[in-house]
Amino acid sequence: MIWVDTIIQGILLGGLYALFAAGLSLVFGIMRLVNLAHGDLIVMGAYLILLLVTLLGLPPFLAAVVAMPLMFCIGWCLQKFLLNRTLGDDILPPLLVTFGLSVALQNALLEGFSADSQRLPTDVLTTASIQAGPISLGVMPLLTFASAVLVIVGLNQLFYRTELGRAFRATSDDATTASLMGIKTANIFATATGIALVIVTVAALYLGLRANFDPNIGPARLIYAFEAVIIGGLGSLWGTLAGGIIIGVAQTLGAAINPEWQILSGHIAFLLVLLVRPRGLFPRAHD
Amino acid sequence: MSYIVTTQTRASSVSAIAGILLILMLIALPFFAGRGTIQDMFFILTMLTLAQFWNLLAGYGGLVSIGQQAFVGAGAYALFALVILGGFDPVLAVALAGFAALAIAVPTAFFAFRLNGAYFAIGTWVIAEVVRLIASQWKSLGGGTGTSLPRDATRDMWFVEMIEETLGVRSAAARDILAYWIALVLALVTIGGIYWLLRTRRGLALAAVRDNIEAAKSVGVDAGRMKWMVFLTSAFGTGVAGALIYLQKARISPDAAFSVTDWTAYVIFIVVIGGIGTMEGPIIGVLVFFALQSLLADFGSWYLMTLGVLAISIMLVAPRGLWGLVSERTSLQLFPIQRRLRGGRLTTSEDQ
Amino acid sequence: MALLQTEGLTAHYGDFQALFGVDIELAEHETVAIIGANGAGKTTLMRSISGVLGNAPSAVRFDGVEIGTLPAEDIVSQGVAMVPEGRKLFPSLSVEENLLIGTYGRKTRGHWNLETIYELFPILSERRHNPGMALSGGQQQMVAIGRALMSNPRVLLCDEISLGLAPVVIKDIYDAVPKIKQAGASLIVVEQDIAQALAVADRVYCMMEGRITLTGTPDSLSRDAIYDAYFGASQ
Amino acid sequence: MSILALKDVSKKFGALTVTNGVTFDVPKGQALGIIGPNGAGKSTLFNLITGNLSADAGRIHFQDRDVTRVSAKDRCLSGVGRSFQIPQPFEKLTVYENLLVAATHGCNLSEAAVQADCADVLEQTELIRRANTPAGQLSLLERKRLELARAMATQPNLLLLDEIAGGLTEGECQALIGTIKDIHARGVTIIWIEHVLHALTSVVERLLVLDFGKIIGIGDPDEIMASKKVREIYLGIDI
Amino acid sequence: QGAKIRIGYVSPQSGPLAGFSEADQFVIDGFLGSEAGANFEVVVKDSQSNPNRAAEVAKELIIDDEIDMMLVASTPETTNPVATTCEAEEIPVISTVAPWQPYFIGQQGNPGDPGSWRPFDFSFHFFWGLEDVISVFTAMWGQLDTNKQVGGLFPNDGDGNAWGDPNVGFPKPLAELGYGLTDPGRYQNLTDDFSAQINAFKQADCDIVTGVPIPPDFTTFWTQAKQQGFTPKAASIGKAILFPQAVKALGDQGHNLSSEVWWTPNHPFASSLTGTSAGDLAAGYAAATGKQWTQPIGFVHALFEMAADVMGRVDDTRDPDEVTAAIAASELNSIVGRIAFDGAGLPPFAAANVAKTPLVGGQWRLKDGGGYDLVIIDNSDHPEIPTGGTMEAIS
Ligand SMILES: Nc1ncnc2c1ncn2[C@@H]1O[C@H](COP(=O)(O)OP(=O)(O)OP(=O)(O)O)[C@@H](O)[C@H]1O
Ligand SMILES: Nc1ncnc2c1ncn2[C@@H]1O[C@H](COP(=O)(O)OP(=O)(O)OP(=O)(O)O)[C@@H](O)[C@H]1O
Ligand SMILES: [Mg+2]
Ligand SMILES: [Mg+2]
Repeated sequence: MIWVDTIIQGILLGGLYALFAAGLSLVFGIMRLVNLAHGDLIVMGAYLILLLVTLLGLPPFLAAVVAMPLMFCIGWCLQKFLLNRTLGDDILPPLLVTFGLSVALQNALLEGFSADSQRLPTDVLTTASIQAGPISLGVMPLLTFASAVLVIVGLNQLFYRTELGRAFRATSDDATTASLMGIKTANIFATATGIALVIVTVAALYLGLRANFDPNIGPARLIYAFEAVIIGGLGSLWGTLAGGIIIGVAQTLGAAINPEWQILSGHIAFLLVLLVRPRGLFPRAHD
Repeated sequence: MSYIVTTQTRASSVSAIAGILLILMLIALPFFAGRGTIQDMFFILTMLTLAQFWNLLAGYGGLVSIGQQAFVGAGAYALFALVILGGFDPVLAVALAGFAALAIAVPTAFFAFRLNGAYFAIGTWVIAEVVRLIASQWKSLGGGTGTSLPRDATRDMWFVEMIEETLGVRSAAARDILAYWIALVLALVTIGGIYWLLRTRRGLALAAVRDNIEAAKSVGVDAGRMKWMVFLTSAFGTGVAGALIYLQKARISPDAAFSVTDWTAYVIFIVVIGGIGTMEGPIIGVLVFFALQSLLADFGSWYLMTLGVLAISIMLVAPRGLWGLVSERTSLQLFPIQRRLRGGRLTTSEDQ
Repeated sequence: MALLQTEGLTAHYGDFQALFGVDIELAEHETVAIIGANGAGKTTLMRSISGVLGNAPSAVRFDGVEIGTLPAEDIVSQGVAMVPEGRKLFPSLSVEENLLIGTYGRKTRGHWNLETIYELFPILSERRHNPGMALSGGQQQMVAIGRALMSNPRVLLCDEISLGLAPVVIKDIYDAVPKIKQAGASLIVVEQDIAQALAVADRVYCMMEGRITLTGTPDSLSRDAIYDAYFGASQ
Repeated sequence: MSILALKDVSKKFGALTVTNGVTFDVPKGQALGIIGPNGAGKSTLFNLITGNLSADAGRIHFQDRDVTRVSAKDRCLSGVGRSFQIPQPFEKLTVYENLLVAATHGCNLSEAAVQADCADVLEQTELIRRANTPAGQLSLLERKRLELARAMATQPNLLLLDEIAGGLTEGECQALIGTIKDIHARGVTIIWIEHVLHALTSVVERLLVLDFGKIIGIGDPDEIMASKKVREIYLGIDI
Repeated sequence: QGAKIRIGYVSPQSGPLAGFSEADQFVIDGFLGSEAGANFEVVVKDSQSNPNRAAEVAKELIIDDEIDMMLVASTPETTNPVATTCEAEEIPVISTVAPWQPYFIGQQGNPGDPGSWRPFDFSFHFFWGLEDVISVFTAMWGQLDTNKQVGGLFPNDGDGNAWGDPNVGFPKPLAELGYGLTDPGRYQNLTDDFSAQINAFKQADCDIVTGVPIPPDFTTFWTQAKQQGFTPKAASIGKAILFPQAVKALGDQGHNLSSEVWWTPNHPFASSLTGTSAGDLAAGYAAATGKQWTQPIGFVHALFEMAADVMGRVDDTRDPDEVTAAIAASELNSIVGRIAFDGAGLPPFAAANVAKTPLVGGQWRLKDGGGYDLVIIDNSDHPEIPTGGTMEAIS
């Protein structure tokens, strides 16, 4: 039974990672932008929610909803005025710029909010659980997983059912030709990053509810998010979810053998998948 | 009608003479400079070495790795293992540490060369994490806690006594001077070696692969071997530099030795700020980085914020780095590698 | 007055100069062909007009307005659409989606919409839900043309629309040209197939090494003159 | 004795079959011309022969050795030289250095040993005055010359030329023909893709016509040119 | 009068450990303003919570600022690189706020081989040790009725490795006192899932949890434990619930968590510098910064008390050997209790370098209006420190 529990907990953990990764996947998939500041943006989102909670007395979920449009604007401007200028064949400029952003953001948060670890106010929901036979499942992890699935379903709808989604795909395929079709690619990219930051807000909400956060906690999560995106395959959102679950399950299984192996087994799972499939599980047919 | 080939330019002859003078001065530095200067120079030289190797990898080899900390850490851990567990002399251990980095680099390359671009970058990062996690299971070197070099080991290091006597300094200062000289040799060998490489036919091949890999293959360049060569060379040099740095720190822990920020992010910062793909870039970059650090480091988070903002602004304003700005304006080259054909039908007036 | 006009147009790829002061003109309802050997700079010219490559403001003038510095997406909105060389369909999009991209973010009024495009190329209507890349080369070319038409342009730039197609298919494609003209558009057609170019155009420019070397109406140009302009004269 | 033999070679890009069961061989020392409409798969065929692309099916033999799975670099070392249709210079290197890469690596010689040869090739291809110019600054014609020069610098037994005559003046064209004939006279086997037919036919002894990745004719140039199918598919017009 | 005495001080003012250093400025200002402090100049450096940086700034202080003595505080990640550097540079150093085992053993070449351990010549440390935590924790647990099954949550870092160490850590003494310890193994910090540990503790039917996780990890663990139905009677945790903000982050779930207590405003000690009592110091801090007091305040203060005391007893403050001898001879009644390097309560190998300060046990109690109070509930080892209640089981 413990093994079943271990795997289920791993899957739920995978949901969290997928949620961390979904925004990254969107940005990486559409513009091949390696955003090293993604983790810090999540932390920034968490602080924003915290601010709304303390200043306006909103419950965290509502605060997250209020934060979303704000985060969208931040993402939009970030892309439009900064990141767009680094896009191109060379991966170094975005790497260095987002690294600079990450360092600057971390320390700005440190100045603004101090190093104290914070958490969003919790209620009974935080520790509530559902009994499924001998296994008890936390409501919060279930909610996290459900949100991850919802986000991915939502993004897929957006991608495959709307005009904007069409423009996303076209721009991602070939930005030059897309501009010949009258698509303002700079704005498309900005919108994509805006949406990514809306997803970041959802991730931030769960980050802040499940445990403490402080200004420096971002980068530690970034690597799992990247792993999920890459083993999922470039641009495949379901792949990102699968990637998150693989890493989550590998971690809990590794931990069940010995906690020393927990994080290591996540990484090793990542390396193994790439060894077998260098372009991830669900790569795009063309590239 | 016979042709000759040269690489010298007038600027380069001047800079060669200036370079020799500078090197002589650097060698003699401990005779007249204080310990503070020696310390600063040690920092500059080791960071410069790391930067030159990363530049070789990314700037000349097109391999953008963000996992160089794996080799710094491997070298450093090898040093501690050899000294503490193997009883080696630290100076010898520093030299051997490069092989530990090589031992890690071979499987890393085998894996990472299957990946491209961003995948390669993230892949190397994850591998470095794996190496870190494995190092933190190495119980006899303190596991996640880390460990310190025993004082006896560094006190009785080769050459230290000699330096103490000749220069009449305390043992701690003598160790600094020894480390400085090793760092100087390492940096000079690195710069000289890379410069030499770039001037051989392998250097040409490297440039060809970077410019156009398909065409390079079609004229018989072994692109795969170039990649291996560059990757392994940088790993070796990075490992030695890592060992040297930690000989000076005398204390190691996995988080410190495998820090992606300290050993890769800052190194990337140095190279890119200075100008990637040039020999001069890392030199400028490391000086800028050092200046920033000495001016601002006491301001804590404001220093780091400045560093971040600076990285962003330079990338946007001068994507080819500070040296790029200089050489665009002046077409100055301190390390000329271009071969120029002269003589025959190329009289001086015609050649441009 | 010319509808579209370039004046002293130059273009560079890094250090390499691909165009050296190109002057061409296109009148309303006219079809102009541009011919020239491989690498003469035809595609570069098209890319410069359509805004993919930047220019001096006055280098390109459309309907009296200087559009040389406008980005590609604004030039489309002005009414200059391009069928790029090599078709460049979006692989992630179906045929219909590829067509719809042509109207992204704009409500254009005019003759061309999904229906009329399917009328023009009936075969596309059958394959509308297929991925664009699953089509044959000729069909892909039809999608590329349709996609550009969806924005109801006043000027349509066609870069080697016969490239790599069998003669029969080429005929199908070129059959559409008169219908496109009829709907009110002016065309610039880049062609390597000289016969085809001469057949369809009101006027011909011949390019060599980034310069216009010859211009005239198809009748006025002798084969020899074209030959010389095309490959350089021996004299 | 044939220097190159292809048997049932095929290549697909996604759903598109670009090379479709191509079989032919080239006797040592022959000059073979390849013609065909744009997109027929001529350049792709070259990429398959040089190893820049790997074949999906079929076998390729070079000098009696199966090279189907051999890398581009090893094929070059064993004597396959090529030019690219779209010039692919090493842009940051000078013209002379471009040749130096090819000569030192393609023949596995030291720089000193090839210096004179490279200068020779530069003189032959009229590039000598541009020797110290970065290749990225060359004009199109110079780039095409560089393609030829670089291929020659590897001292190939089999030289593959992809559309190097396009856009030349008549005088230049004659000079080029002369150069190629010289190379051929030295015993180098040549395969030449060219749209400028008169240049092609003045050099080659055999002509191959490709359409939709298939060989639709191979043989004596005059016979091929006379065949109705070829006229219909390829020539279309009669300049 | 000559130049002032130069003291170097390294602490993590930015980065994840910055919480430890919040009172630094307040304490240093107080020190410099005091009568004894007037002779001193304090050069403060930030380790950025980074061991590499800590070693670097230590070198700078020694070489560029030419300090006479080094002070360093807060976690082995800060104290060890600085002490190692000072030892190599032969500069006297006093450190605190790290249990002495990770400090002492962590700086030995081979931590696994006690035979190879050597005392230091220039490094001194005052704090308590694991034996004190164990004694305090077991005394607290003894106040409850439990099945004596303990689950251990030890990360793979300086503290965790020491706590879980079979020689010097929890396992041996717990076994001697009849406790069963379930230790699943060393996990990495910033782990996102503790199901493995929770399952192991559930299987072993643990009534008690102990360990030294970092705050976010403990929150994750504790929340998951509740979700997965694991409810121990006692949870005695080091480090993670040191600061009131960290407990507050647990929402209502922090009630009755217990911890070792090194210093509170109720400790019956006073500053040797100014005579200020512990309570007044804390109140002064609260008044000056508007923040709740934290335990490191007393210890950082005591560091500077040591500096004043030691330097008051030497003739040539620039002579490292003389300063070192003076430190070794210290006997100071400071705001954290008596500090003397007399080896009391220590094994012989550490006797020369370590002085122990008192440790008691406390529990966080939810206040009516929200927020938590730290109540001392066990003082069996140091009866001079008053208790404010008795151990309560977690409901
Ligand atoms: N992206 C690019 N970078 C560098 N050079 C380029 C680029 N695109 C084209 N060129 C060069 O510019 C010149 C003109 O190219 P262009 O594509 O305009 O010719 P074209 O007349 O359209 O030829 P084709 O008939 O082959 O399509 C050529 O020498 C080509 O190599
Ligand atoms: N890397 C590739 N990926 C996908 N399709 C390709 C690729 N290379 C070539 N093609 C396609 O294969 C077909 C044949 O191309 P190829 O370049 O071999 O033609 P060609 O006969 O050389 O034409 P040209 O006379 O224009 O040079 C074309 O339709 C082209 O679009
Ligand atoms: Mg073209
Ligand atoms: Mg071709």
